[in-house]
Amino acid sequence: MNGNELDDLIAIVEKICSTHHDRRHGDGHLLDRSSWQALEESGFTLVSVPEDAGGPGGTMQQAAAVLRAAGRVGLAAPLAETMWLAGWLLASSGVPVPRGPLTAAVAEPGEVNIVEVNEGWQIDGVVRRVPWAGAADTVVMLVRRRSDLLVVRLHPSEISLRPGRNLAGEWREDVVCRKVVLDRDRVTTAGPDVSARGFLNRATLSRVLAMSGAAEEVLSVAMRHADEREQFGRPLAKFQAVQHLIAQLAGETASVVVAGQAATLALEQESGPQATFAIAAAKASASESAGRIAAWGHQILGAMGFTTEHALHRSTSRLWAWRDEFGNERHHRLSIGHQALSTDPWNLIVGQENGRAEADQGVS
Amino acid sequence: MNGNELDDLIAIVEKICSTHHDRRHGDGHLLDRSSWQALEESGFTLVSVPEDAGGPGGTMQQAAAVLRAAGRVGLAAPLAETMWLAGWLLASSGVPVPRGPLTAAVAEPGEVNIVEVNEGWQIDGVVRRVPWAGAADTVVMLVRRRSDLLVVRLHPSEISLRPGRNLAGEWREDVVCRKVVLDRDRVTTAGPDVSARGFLNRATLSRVLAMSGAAEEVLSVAMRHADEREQFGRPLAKFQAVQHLIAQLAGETASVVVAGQAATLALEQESGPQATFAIAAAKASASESAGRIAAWGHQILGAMGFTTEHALHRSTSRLWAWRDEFGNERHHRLSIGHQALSTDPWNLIVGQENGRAEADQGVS
Amino acid sequence: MSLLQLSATTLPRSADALRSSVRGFLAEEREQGRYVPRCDNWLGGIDPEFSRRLGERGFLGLTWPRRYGGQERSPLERFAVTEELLAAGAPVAAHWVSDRQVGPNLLRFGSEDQKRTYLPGIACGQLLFCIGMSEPDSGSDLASVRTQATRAPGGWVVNGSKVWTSGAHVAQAMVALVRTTPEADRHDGLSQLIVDMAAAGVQVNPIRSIDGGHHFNEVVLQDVFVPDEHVLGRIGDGWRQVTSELAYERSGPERLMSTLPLLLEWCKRLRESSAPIDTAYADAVGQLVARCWTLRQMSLAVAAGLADGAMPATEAAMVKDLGAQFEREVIEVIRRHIDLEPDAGSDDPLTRLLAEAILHSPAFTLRGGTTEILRKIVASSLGAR
Amino acid sequence: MSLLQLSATTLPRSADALRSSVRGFLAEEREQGRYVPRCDNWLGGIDPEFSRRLGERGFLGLTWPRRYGGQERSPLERFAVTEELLAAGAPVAAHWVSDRQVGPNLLRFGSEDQKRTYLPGIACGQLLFCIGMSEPDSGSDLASVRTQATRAPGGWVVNGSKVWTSGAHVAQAMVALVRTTPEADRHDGLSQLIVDMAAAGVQVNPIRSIDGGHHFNEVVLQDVFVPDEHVLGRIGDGWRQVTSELAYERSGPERLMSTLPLLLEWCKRLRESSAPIDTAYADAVGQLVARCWTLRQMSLAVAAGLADGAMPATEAAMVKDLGAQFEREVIEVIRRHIDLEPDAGSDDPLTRLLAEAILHSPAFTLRGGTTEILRKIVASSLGAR
Repeated sequence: MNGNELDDLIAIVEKICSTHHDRRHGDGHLLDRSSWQALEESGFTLVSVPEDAGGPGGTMQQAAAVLRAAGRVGLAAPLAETMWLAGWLLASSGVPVPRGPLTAAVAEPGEVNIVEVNEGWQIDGVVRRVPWAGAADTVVMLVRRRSDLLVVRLHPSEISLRPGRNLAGEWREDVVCRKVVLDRDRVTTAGPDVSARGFLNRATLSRVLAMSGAAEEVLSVAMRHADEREQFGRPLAKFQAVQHLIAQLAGETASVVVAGQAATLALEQESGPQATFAIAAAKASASESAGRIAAWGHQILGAMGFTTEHALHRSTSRLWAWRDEFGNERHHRLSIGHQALSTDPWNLIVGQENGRAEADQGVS
Repeated sequence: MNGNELDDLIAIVEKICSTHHDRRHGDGHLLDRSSWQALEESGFTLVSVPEDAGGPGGTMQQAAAVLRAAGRVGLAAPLAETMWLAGWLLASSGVPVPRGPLTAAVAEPGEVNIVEVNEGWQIDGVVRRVPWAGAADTVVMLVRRRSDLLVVRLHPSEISLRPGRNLAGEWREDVVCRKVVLDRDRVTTAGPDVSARGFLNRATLSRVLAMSGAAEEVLSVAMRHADEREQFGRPLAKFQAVQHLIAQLAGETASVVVAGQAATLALEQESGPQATFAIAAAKASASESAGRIAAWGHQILGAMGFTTEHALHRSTSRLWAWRDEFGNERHHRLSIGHQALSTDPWNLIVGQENGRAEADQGVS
Repeated sequence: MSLLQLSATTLPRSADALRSSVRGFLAEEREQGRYVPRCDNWLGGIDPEFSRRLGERGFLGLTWPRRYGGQERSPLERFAVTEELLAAGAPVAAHWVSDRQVGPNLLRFGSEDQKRTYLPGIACGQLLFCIGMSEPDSGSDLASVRTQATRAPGGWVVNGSKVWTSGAHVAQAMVALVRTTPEADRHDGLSQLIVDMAAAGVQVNPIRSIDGGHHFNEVVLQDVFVPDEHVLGRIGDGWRQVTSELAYERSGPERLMSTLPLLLEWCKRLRESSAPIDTAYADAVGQLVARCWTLRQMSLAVAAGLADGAMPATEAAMVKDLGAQFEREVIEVIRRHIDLEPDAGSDDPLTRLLAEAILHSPAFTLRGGTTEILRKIVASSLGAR
Repeated sequence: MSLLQLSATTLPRSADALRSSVRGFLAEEREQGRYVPRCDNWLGGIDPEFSRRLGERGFLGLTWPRRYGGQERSPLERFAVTEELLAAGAPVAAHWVSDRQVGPNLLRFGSEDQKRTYLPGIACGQLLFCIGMSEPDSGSDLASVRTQATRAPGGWVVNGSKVWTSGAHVAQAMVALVRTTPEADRHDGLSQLIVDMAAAGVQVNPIRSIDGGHHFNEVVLQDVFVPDEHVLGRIGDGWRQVTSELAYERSGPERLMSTLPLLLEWCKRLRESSAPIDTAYADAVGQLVARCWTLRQMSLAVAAGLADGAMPATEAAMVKDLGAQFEREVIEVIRRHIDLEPDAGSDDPLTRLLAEAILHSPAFTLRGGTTEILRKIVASSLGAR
C-alpha cells in the first residue's frame, strides 16, 4: 500500500468519525459510542488483527494510518487499545478477539500477583492509569509469573476502578483487582512474539501516531483561522509573524508524522532493539514537538482557542496528554542515551547493525 | 551615584576606548596598549581600588559601569583582571597596587603547591586558562597553604605560558611555575575579606558585566543594520520578523544588564551566601541569554556579520567566550539548585534570609 | 547613551516587615483550610471572601492616600505584598484588577466624588470591579472598539458587547472602554465609563475556559444608561487613559509568577524526598530559580522606575514578554523531570498543579498584550517600525 | 487530504554495501593521517586532493549515467554515501556544490556537449565548480541580481560581482546567475552561464569568515567573455533553473549534520570515560540522537520523494529550517554539559570541534535560504501569503 492509499484510508476513517461523532458525549468525557459502532461495523476497530483471530487483517502501516486518523478527529474511544494492544496480545496468543471496546495493560513487576488456585487463577494488585479501563468490555492484562508471561482477561464486574483522567478528559483509571478468582480459560500463556517490551513499544508508538494526527488537526485549524480572521484590517495570514508560526507548526507537524511512519516501518521490519530505538526516538522527538505545536496553535488562534467552545483544545489537550503517556521525552531520551553510549550512536541513527554488510566491492 | 551618572561614566570610558583603540593590534589578538594607556592615565584601570592602595577610589557600581563599558567596546585588555580582581586582592591584603596591566587567578586545591624555603617561598604547579597572563606585568595568585590563604605576586620572567585563546582571541594561557623561588615580600597573607569564593564571585560577576556591555553593542549594531539595509525593496526594520528579533534581542539584553546591576548591588551589601547566589543566578541567566543574543544578532545581520571585516563578531565572539568563563549556565544552575533545595527557593529569589524581619504590626 | 532605561534596585527594609505580615496572614489562611495554592490564581482564583479578608488586614489599596482607605505605602512595599500573594498561589483574582488598575486609574483620572465613592470600597475588599476592553472581533486591536455610547440627557446610553472580561460575574462595577464620538479618529473617539453591573440592560454570559473554569465572560450592554458623573476623566480621553496604565499592567510580578506555585511545590517535593538530589533535578531547579531571580529583578526595576515617576512602557513590555516565556518554561522543565501524568482531578498537589498550569498556559502569551503586540512596542520604541 | 506530502522510507539493502565501502575508505584516510574530522566540513573542509581520491574511488557523480563518468546508482544509495562523509567530518567542501548542484543541473539543462565536457571531470573529482548567485546588497533577494551579461559576437560579456561564493579560489569554473535581458521582468531576464575562472577579467577576492577561515569569496567579473556554448540551457531560463534545484539543495543530510562530528566526538569521550554515565549526559545524548534520527527520516523522505520524481520544495524547506535549528541545538546542549572553554587552537579534539561549531553556527540559518525565506516558502505553499 503506498502513501496515497494510506491517505485514502485516513480520509475514510475521518469521514466515519465526523459523520457519527456523538457531540453530546464526545469531548473525551465519555466514550463516543456512535463513532465506535460505525467504525466497528466498517471493520476499522481491529485493523491488522488477522482474520483467523476475528479481525479483518491488514498491515501495520494501515493500522498506523487508522490511528493517525483517530488522532486527527480526537476520537473518544480506545481504538489503539483495542486494535493495536489488546487485539494484538490476544491474537498473538491464540485467543480470538471479541467485539467491543477493549483495553490492555502490562503489569509492572510487583504490581500484580497471580497464583494458581483450585478453581483456576487468583489475581491481586493494582495497575495504574489504564487507558479507557472504564469503557472497555474486557481489560487484557499482561502479567509475569515466574518465567511465564500470561495474558489475563478481566471483565468489568471483576475489577474496581480508581478515577483518573488525562488532560483531554480521556479515562485513565487505576484498575484494582482484589484477590479476583478467574476460570482457567481466562488466562493464557502469551504467544512467542509477545513481550512486555514489545507491548510497551506498541503502546508508545500508538501515542506517536495519535499525536501525528492531532498535530495535523492543529495545523489545519490554525491555517483556517489565519485565513478567515482579520486584525488591524488585514487577514492574520498576511502577518509575517503568523506566517512564521504556521511554517514552524507545519515543520514540527511533519516531523511527528514522519517519525510515526518511520517507527512503524522499523517495527514492521523487526521487533528487536532497532524497533525499540526507533520508537523511543520517535516518541522523544514527537513529545518535544507536541508542546510547541500546541503552544503555536493557541498563539495563532488567540483568546478564541482558549474556550471550550472552540475545537482547537480537543487537539491541543490531547497533545499535552499523549506526550506524557508511555514515557515523556526525558524517559525515552534516557534510554536512548544509555543505548547510544553503549554502542555507536551513528549506527543507531542510520539503523545499521554493526557490520551488517560487507563492503561493496562493485563501486567504480 | 544614580543611574544617569553611571551612564555618563560609561560614555566617558567608551569615548576613551574608541578614540585610542589600536586597530592594528585590537580585535583581541594582542593587547590594545593605546586604549590601556589612555584609560590608565585617566584613572579608569583601578576604579574601586582605594586611594591608600594606589587607586582612585570609587564604588563597586562605578567599577561595574566601567566593566560594562569595556564590554561594549570589546576592549582587548585585562581591565576586569586588573581593577576588579588583582587590584582588589592586593588592596584587600595591604599590598600597594602597581600600575600596568595585571591579572589574577585562584589556584584550585592541588594545582599549586607553595612551601617555605630558606630564601623565601617556593611555588610549583600549573593554573589553567589565566586571562591575559601573557599581557600582565604581574600575575597575582591566590594560593591556599594549610589554613592560610596567600597572595603571591609573579613576574613574567618567573613563569612559563602554555598558549590558549578564547573564541574572541583573548589570551587564556596556562600559567606554569616550575619550582619558582620567590623573595619573602612577594607573598602576603590574604586580607580578612579575601576568600577563594569571594574571588570567584568577583570573577564571575566581571563576565556578567562584560557580557551586558557586549549584548548592548550587538543590539545597537543590529538596529543600525536593520535601519540602513534594504531587502525586497524595504528597510529590514520594516519586516515583522526582524522587528521580533530586535525586540527579543532587546529583552534578553535588558535581562543581562539588570542581572549584572542587581548582582553588583547584592555584592555591595554583603559578600556572603546571598551575594554568591545572586552572582550565580546572574551568570546562569546571562550565559543563557548570551547565546540567544549572539544568534539573533547574526540572524539580523545576515551573511555580512559572518565576516571578520564587520564589527559584529567582536561582540558576539566575546559573548560566546564569556558565557563559558568562570562557569557556564549549567555550572551555576547546579550550585543554585542544590542551594535552593537545601533551603527555601522563594526566600533565595527575594533575597530574604529566613525570618529576617518580624511581622509588621503596623498594617491597617 | 543606553538604549534601555532600567536600573536594578533593592526593596526598602520596610518591605521586609510587610512581607512577614502577609506571610503570617497566608499561613493562617492555609492552616484554617481557607484556600489551596493554585497556579495562575490571579486569574483563576476568584474568592470574594478571601479578597475581603485581605482588605480587612489592610493589604489592598496599599499605596493609596489614607483618606480614600489606602495605606500610603510605597509602590515597592506593595511589590513585596503582591509577590508573596502570588508565590503562595492565593485566590486573589476577585480584587486583582480593582487593586492593580481601577484604583490607580480612579486616583489619576477620577473626580473627587468618584474617588470617595469607589476607592474605600476597593481598599477594604468589598467592592469588586471588572474591566471591559476587548470586544468580539477586536483581537489585539483595542482601537477597533465598537461599543457605542450615545448622548442622552444627563448621561450616555451604551450598546455593544465586551468579551474576555474576567470576573464580570462577581463584580459590582465595570470600567468600560467605549466609543463616544463615532466620527472621530479611531483613538480620539474613545472614553472610559463606569458601568453599574446591576444596571438595567447589563447581561453577563460565562465563557468557559479549556481548564473547565469560569474566569471570563461576555458582557452584553443593551441600552445601558450611564450618568455623566460616571464618566472617568474627560470624554475622548479613553485611549490615553488605557495606554498610560499599560506599564503598570504589564510589568507586575504576576507577569512572571503564574506558574511559580508549581515550581515551589516541586522543590518542596524534592526537598522532602529522602533520595539524594539527582544532578538533573538540581540543574532544572537552578535553571528556573536563576531565571526567576533575573526576571524579578527586571520587574522590580520597572516598579522602581514607575515609583520614580518614569513611564517605562518599553521595559514593561519586555518584562511581560520574557515573563510569559518563563511561565511556560517552568511547566516544560518540570513536566519533563517528573514521572507524573498531569490530571486536574488528582489528589496529589503536584499532579494537579501541573495540569492547571498546562491548561492555563495558552493565555500567558495572549493576555495583557500578545507576544506580537509586545514585540511591536519594543521594536518600535527602539526605532524599528 | 494531508497537508504535507512526505512518506517515511528505508534505504535499500544495496546502500548498506556502499556505506561499508565509504566507511572503509574513510578509515583508511584517517589511518594515513590524511584528514582530521571537523564540523561543517562541507563548507570549511576544502581539500582538492581528498575530492580527487573520492572521485577515483567512484564516490562522486554516483547517480549519473555511466557515459558521463557516473555510477548509475540510485539517489538513496547516494544518500548513504553523503551522510557517511558528513558524519565522519571529511573534507568534502572542494567538490560539494559540483557534485550536489552543478552536475545535476548540467544533466537537466546542459547541452550534450556541456555534459561531455564537464561531467566526467566532476565525477572523477578533478574538475571543481563554484556557484555565483548572491551579490553585494542582494541579501536573500536573488531576483535582484544585477550582474549584467551583454550580447557580443558569439557570446556574452559579463560585468558585475558575486559574493559568498564558496570555493571560488579553488574552482576552475563557475555557474553564474546573470541578467541577460535588462528590461525584462525581474525573473525572466535571468540566465545561467558557465564562466571559466581562468578567463580574462575574473578576479577572486577572499572574504575571511569569523572562524578565521577562507571559505567565501567575492568574484569580480570585468568584461569577461562567455561564449554562447557556455550558456546553461536557454537564455531567460535562469530563474526557473535556480529555483528548481532548491529542493535538492535544501533537503540533503548536510542541512542537519554540520555539527554531528561534535556530537559523535562527545559520545566517544563519554564512552571512553571510566565514570558511570551521569543521567544528565544520557538525557542530553538521547535528546540529540532522537532528534537527529527524526530529522534524518525527514531528509530521507524528501530524498525518496525526489527520487520518485516529485518536487517536495516545501518539505525540503522544512527540513532545512528544522535541521539548522538542530545543528545549533547540538552545540548548545553539548557546551552546557562539558566543562571546557571552546578554543580553536586546542589540541583536544572536543575543545576544538566545539570552537569550530560555534564560529560556524551563524551561517546555519542563513545559507541556502535564511530562516525567514524558508518559513515564507512553507507558509505560502500552505496558503498563508
